[in-house]
Amino acid sequence: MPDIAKRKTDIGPPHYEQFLPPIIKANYGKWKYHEIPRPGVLVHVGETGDRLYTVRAGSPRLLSVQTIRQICDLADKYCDGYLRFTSRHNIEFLLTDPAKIDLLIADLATAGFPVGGTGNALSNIVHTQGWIHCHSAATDASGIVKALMDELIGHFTSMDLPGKLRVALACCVNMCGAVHCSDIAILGIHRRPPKINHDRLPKMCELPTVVASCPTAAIRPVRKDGHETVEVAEELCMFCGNCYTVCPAMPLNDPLNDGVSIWVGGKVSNARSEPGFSKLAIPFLPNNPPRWPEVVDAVKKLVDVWAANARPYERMGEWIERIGWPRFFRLTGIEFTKQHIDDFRHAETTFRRSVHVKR
Amino acid sequence: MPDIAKRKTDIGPPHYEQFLPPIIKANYGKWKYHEIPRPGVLVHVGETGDRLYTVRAGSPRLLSVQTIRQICDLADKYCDGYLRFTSRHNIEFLLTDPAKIDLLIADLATAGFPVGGTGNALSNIVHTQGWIHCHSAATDASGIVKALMDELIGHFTSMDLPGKLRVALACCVNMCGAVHCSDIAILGIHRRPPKINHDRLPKMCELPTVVASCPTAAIRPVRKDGHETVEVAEELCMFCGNCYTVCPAMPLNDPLNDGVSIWVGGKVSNARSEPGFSKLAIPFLPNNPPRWPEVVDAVKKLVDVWAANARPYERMGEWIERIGWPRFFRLTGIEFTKQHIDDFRHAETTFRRSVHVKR
Amino acid sequence: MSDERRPTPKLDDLEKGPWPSFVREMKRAAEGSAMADQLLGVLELSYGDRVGHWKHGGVVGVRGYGAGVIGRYSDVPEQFPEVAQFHTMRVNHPAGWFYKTDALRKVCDIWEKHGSGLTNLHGATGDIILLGMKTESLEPVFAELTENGFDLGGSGSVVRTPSCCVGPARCEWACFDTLALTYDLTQHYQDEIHRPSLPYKFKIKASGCPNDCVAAIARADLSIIGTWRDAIDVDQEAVGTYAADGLDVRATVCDRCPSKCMAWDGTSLDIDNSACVRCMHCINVMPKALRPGLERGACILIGGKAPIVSGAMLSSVLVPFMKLEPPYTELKELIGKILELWGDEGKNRERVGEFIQRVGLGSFLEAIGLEPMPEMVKHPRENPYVFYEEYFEEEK
Amino acid sequence: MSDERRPTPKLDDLEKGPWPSFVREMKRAAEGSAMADQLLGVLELSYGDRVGHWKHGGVVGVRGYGAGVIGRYSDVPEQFPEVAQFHTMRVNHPAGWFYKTDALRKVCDIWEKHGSGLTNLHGATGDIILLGMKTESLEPVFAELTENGFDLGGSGSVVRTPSCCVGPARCEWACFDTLALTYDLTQHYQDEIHRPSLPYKFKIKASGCPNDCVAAIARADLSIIGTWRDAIDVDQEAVGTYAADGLDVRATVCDRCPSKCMAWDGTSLDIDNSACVRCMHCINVMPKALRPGLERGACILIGGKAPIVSGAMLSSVLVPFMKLEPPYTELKELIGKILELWGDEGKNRERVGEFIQRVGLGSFLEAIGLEPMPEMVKHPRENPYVFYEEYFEEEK
Ligand code: SRM
Ligand code: SRM
Ligand code: SRM
Ligand code: SRM
Ligand code: SF4
Ligand code: SF4
Ligand code: SF4
Ligand code: SF4
Ligand code: SF4
Ligand code: SF4
Ligand code: SF4
Ligand code: SF4
Repeated sequence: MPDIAKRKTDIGPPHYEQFLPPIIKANYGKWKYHEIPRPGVLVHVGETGDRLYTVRAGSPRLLSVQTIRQICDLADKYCDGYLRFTSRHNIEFLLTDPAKIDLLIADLATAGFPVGGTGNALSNIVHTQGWIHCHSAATDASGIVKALMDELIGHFTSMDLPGKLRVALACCVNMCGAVHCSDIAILGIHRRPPKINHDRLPKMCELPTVVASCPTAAIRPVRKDGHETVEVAEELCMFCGNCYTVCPAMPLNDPLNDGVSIWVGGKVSNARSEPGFSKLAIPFLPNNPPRWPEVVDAVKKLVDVWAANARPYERMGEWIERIGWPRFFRLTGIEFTKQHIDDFRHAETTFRRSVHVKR
Repeated sequence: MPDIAKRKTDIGPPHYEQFLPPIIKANYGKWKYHEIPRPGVLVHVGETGDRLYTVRAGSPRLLSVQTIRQICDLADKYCDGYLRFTSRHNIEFLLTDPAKIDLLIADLATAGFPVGGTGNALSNIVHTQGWIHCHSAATDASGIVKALMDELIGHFTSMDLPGKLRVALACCVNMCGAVHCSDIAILGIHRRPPKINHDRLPKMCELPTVVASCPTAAIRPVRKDGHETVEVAEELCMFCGNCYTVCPAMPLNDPLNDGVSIWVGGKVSNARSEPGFSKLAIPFLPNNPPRWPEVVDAVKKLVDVWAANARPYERMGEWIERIGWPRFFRLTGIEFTKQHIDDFRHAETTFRRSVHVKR
Repeated sequence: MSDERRPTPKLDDLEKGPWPSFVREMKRAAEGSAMADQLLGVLELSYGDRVGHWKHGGVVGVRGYGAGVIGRYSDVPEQFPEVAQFHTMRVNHPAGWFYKTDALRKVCDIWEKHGSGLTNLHGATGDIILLGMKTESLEPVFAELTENGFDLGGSGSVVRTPSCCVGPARCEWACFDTLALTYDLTQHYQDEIHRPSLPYKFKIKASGCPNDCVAAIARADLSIIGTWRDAIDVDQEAVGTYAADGLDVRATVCDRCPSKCMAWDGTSLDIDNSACVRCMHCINVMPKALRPGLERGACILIGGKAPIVSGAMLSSVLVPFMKLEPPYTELKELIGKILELWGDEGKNRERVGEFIQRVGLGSFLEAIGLEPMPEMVKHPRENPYVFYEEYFEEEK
Repeated sequence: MSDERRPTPKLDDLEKGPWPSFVREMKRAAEGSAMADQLLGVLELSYGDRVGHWKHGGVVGVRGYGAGVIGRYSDVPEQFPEVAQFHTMRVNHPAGWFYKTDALRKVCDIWEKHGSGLTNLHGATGDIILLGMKTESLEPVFAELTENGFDLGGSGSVVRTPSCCVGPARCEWACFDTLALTYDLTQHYQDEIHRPSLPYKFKIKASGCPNDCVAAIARADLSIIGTWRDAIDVDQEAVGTYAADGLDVRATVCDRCPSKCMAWDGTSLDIDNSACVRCMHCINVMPKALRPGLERGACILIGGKAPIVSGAMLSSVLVPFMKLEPPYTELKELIGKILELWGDEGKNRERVGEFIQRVGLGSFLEAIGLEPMPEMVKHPRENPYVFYEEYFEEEK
């Protein structure tokens, strides 16, 4: 197969070094400290005294080639063509001349890119594909993020929050992204057991794999209309979608029952408290495109209550831990329901096994 | 059945009120505060100014009627016949005349009863039946307790410890008593799967119950020599003894493999930290009657290291939590092994899921 | 009573030393009881071969009761015929373990006459344990006990003998009357204590405050632990006295407060009671200066148990705060609903804590008619696997 | 490219407002791409009927690779034929997500020519996502990408595209060279990234310090998180400056230290480094005054993952401290042993964290030849169910 032989394979990604600006090469591993002179701008000072200025711009993550070229134009104009993206999908322009910062920020504003996300602020909302590309999605991703950031942008462009605020969205419980460890997580959920297509199932799916895929053993093999298929004991289904992942003939998507849940108090960093998962705040809100007002209101309320009550550097979860969950529910006005009480594998480890109760 | 009709049944215990001394009746629910004038002696002061003196004496718990009468004699002599026992099986003499305290303590000394167990001290070792009465026992109870208290009695008769020290012993994993929540727990364990008596089993035990009893599904029904019996997949057995509890034909007792494990850092009170389970310190020490020197040495070492390092009111577990488990193992010289790592149901919740590591 | 006692060199060693010796107790009892004497022999044998010599108990008991007796047989009956049968009887103790000597002496007399003369004061559940008797003695002992005002406690799949801390009888911190409640419940559940009708054992323990001096949270299926709802009562002057007497109030009290809600500026102790978790620590250290608040009651917790078989559990909060006054209607109704539900739906040998784990706390609450409250959990669920019992159907 | 664009009133609403609009991006792309145009239609449809319109992906890919492409088909192909096939390609990003504009422009050119013109910069794993292409375009795009120095990332049951924080390139706290390590591992595992040979996905992420700016502990099976072993480097004068500038060092730094191992007396900051858990908080608050120690390396953790299917996990400590210098032999040997063991014994769709849970961490350690250490657990076991593989037999 001469064709294949000619192909380049397994070359891996470009070496990062070729993309580092000279100031970084010179100070690589020898940075001394940093400051945040203003929201969205970092200055890193090297041991030599060199100063690298970073301007961070918010991005919708979904970028057209046209816009990428526009960003490249700005990087060429201000940064000798060097730029990077962050782990939360923001765009970072790397400058050596502080005089250019204002000009760059003005050009970014014209192009529609806000500058911010640094320090004790809200950064970009990490999110997933949603209805734009994924077959599993119980909600859209980009739409909610846009609607929410339009409302919360003031916390992105300023540093007026007690601590970092990490919001993330995943469109199904597969939770692509660190959604499960976010200050506020927005999670698409299904609430109806898979609808089985008994015609296609036997052709498309391996029965034993399908049966084994269910963590609650809700799926049982049955014979129906002369061929082998499966049925779901609906009262055992908790809508995880694992069956659908292994078998396309068992979709969970359902306009009437799909929607959004809100989770709070997770974090990733080891700063102060240990990393931890987000916990359920609101079990269900409806899918209401294009602006999901219920979701936006709920998140805004959470941010407001936290911002008004937390101490400096106190992340959402640290604040709740300090005041106690009963007070969190009172302050936010969220109802505590049966759904909030864990009933999965390690449920008993979440029960309050002491009389240490904060009121 | 005239006989049964005549019998008194369901009368319940005697009403406690008839056993309360007058000073208690007068101050019931109206105590103001207490002090510990000396080890083993409490004084409770009522709102009226009344003073009740309690002298607490250590007991082996296993008492002959002869000794109980001897104790009654002392209570008659000093306490108008009123006495009580504590939740840790100590004897409490209730006095109103402080002048009698010394005399009582002298009489107790003559009778062989040490006075102490109050405040930040070691109290009596809560324990179980052992080889004296139980069929499940992997070790004796009274013997180890006697050997240990002979060595540790100085911490009973004084208040020289940082906090309360609660030691408990259970002779098998049924853990009769609050063994699982003790500062130091001494626990008899089996280490050999049940030896099945295939002749008696089919006659004595219900097969489905036996099979169902095993939490690790190690027990399977089989046919052997013409009758239905069970077999044990030995690599799955973790020696819990549940099968033996439901089926006498599956004993676990075994002189070569039974012995003692040591657990630390549990507590029951809500004071400061929440109640919590004891954690494995030493997986196995041999049964070495009559004085179990390996067990006594191990416990003494634990007490010594804690006493030397803890802060005031810091219970064993609180101290370990502060210094971290790595340092606990270093300070005590105990080896950390595979056995220390949980592998039961909630094992994963015990893994260190952060980089917060104390060295 | 045997004239020539067989040698017990190993046990004899345990007569030495300062702590009171159980061997001495056995030998004392042996003076009047052949059973106790042979028990010495059995134990010496165990100390030699390092294994117990008791067989699984058979079903023995007193007529009309299904509980209160633990059957026990020797596996070396030929060698020790006197203890071939060696059952224990569990006698329900008076609440708080208070006695007058005449009552105790009565028990001794009965027991000397019919049994080994050995007892445990008390068993881990709280009973007076009469240790070692023959089957034939069960009825006579029971008759004489009841004649003298004592009755049996629980064993097997029953409500077990409730027990409690000394409480208001001798403790300034009792937030409810532990003795009165325990006596009341014990009488109320006589039938359930004596006649097995439950999936497994059900233990009730009551402690007057969060110090939990009967270890209720660790050892009872239903744990009743006193607490209060208002502010800690502070006598500032008395705090000053502690400080003057050398107590480092900041280090020993404030810094050890779990919610860090106290501040001591050298003259006044400030407590943020809204953050206080009512752990008792500050009160424990300064009993003359601090006291629990005045609005007192108890926290009701459920599900504590030892490890068999799916792991140990501490009880967890069921009712964060309940006033406890006679006739304790609210509590009894709650217990009634729990026993009914678990009694009907619990599996054999499934403790109520394991039952809750199996059906889910949320569903359990629904079934007994309690509202879910955030106080019941450390935190809301972390996993997204939420059950919904109903869903919307498209219109056809 | 369609002359008359179908109306998208719902989406149009999302062009308004201050945050940059993804709808604007779609419309921009639609100017040059019929696929992007029809994607607008599909999404408007979803916004109307509140359900997605994508089917389960089939197996599509580039020759010789089993990974890097996510197949995607529309369930309304008649209505939107241009996106009937709409696969994404995952292109491995350069470590740290640094670019020069010429390289980025190249990717744009290729993508404009063959695909929808829409991308994600970046995907949640870190790849450059080329969003939406037909099957026929896979090979040409791949060929042009490799021609320009880019290669595919992972998908399916492979080692996934490793990613890392900006590290020493622009951060004063990096305890090892995150970029060098990530590049090295990515090259080392090219075969494992492109050709599925594992039970399930295996993700590697590297953060230079405990702040964990790539969320490695939450999102990677193997999480490499920088830390140090010696004392925090304190510039007392600089601490003083922070205090003088108004920072409440006691309240904001000392009181928030998780191990309460700091004291500030107004002139000097005292750190008990033996109690410090290296959380970074104090360093974060006073970057000009404090720095990580000099003996630097990383903590290696294992098992992080999202909830599917037995619940989410954070990675847990496997090696408390490892020096990380090229050629990273110790780390590669460790990863090699893990992949071999889990590769052989892991079940289909069982992440390595779930595998460890199934076989037990102790047994896992034994199998890969690591000594058990107390650093690996929060605390030793609480339940008494200890396995012993061997026992003594009586002599016959
Ligand atoms: C650029 C970026 C790394 C990258 O390789 O892309 C980065 C860069 C820095 N991080 Fe970060 N962090 C970045 C994602 C993260 C993440 C991951 C995430 O958000 O998904 C975390 C963990 C978040 C969490 O815990 O949930 C993270 C937790 C931190 C923390 C700890 C904050 C805390 O109190 O918990 C610090 C310390 C601080 O800011 O005080 C920190 C500090 C920093 C510093 C100050 C480090 C330095 O000295 O240069 C950098 C500027 C931070 C700022 O924005 O103020 N960085 N940082 C990422 C920017 C994302 C963005 O666009 O907003
Ligand atoms: C008599 C007794 C209650 C009874 O009804 O029998 C009792 C009585 C008192 N307890 Fe207790 N406790 C008694 C068992 C317990 C138990 C249960 C146990 O040990 O099994 C606990 C829980 C232990 C644990 O956490 O593992 C217990 C945890 C406390 C505490 C909390 C100590 C801590 O720092 O964790 C206090 C407060 C203190 O002493 O500072 C306390 C305080 C007290 C006070 C001071 C209460 C008072 O104001 O009268 C009493 C004298 C204590 C002393 O000995 O110094 N009592 N106390 C029990 C005596 C047992 C014995 O013979 O030693
Ligand atoms: C006598 C006593 C120990 C003692 O020396 O004090 C005792 C002795 C026995 N216990 Fe117990 N338990 C005793 C208090 C406890 C306690 C403590 C308590 O009640 O506060 C516990 C832990 C709390 C709990 O209930 O979980 C306890 C947890 C067990 C268990 C494990 C139950 C579980 O769910 O984990 C068993 C096993 C069983 O039920 O099959 C058990 C079973 C037994 C049996 C009946 C043995 C058996 O497997 O059938 C023992 C009979 C010994 C004998 O020969 O006399 N015993 N048992 C205690 C009862 C005396 C009394 O009535 O006052
Ligand atoms: C594209 C991306 C989301 C995004 O918008 O950025 C993505 C998209 C999908 N993920 Fe993911 N995952 C993506 C990062 C993640 C992450 C985050 C990460 O890698 O840091 C996670 C959580 C971490 C983890 O791996 O546990 C993640 C956890 C999952 C899971 C749950 C796995 C689990 O063990 O719990 C699934 C389900 C599965 O594997 O069957 C999944 C499956 C999927 C599939 C392939 C859908 C499926 O069931 O087959 C999605 C394809 C969407 C599409 O149509 O393109 N994806 N997925 C991310 C990959 C882009 C990239 O390569 O850079
Ligand atoms: S979170 Fe679910 S729906 Fe969203 S991209 Fe991932 S797998 Fe698809
Ligand atoms: S969605 Fe999950 S729980 Fe429901 S049937 Fe499918 S695999 Fe089982
Ligand atoms: S702990 Fe075990 S051996 Fe000891 S008395 Fe209880 S059941 Fe019997
Ligand atoms: S001892 Fe426990 S684990 Fe072993 S066979 Fe018996 S029931 Fe099963
Ligand atoms: S539990 Fe509380 S009320 Fe009861 S004796 Fe102990 S300290 Fe007193
Ligand atoms: S009772 Fe406990 S939590 Fe409340 S103020 Fe006192 S020490 Fe703090
Ligand atoms: S993880 Fe640490 S080293 Fe890496 S960018 Fe964040 S703060 Fe810097
Ligand atoms: S790094 Fe964290 S634990 Fe260590 S001294 Fe600073 S704040 Fe405390």
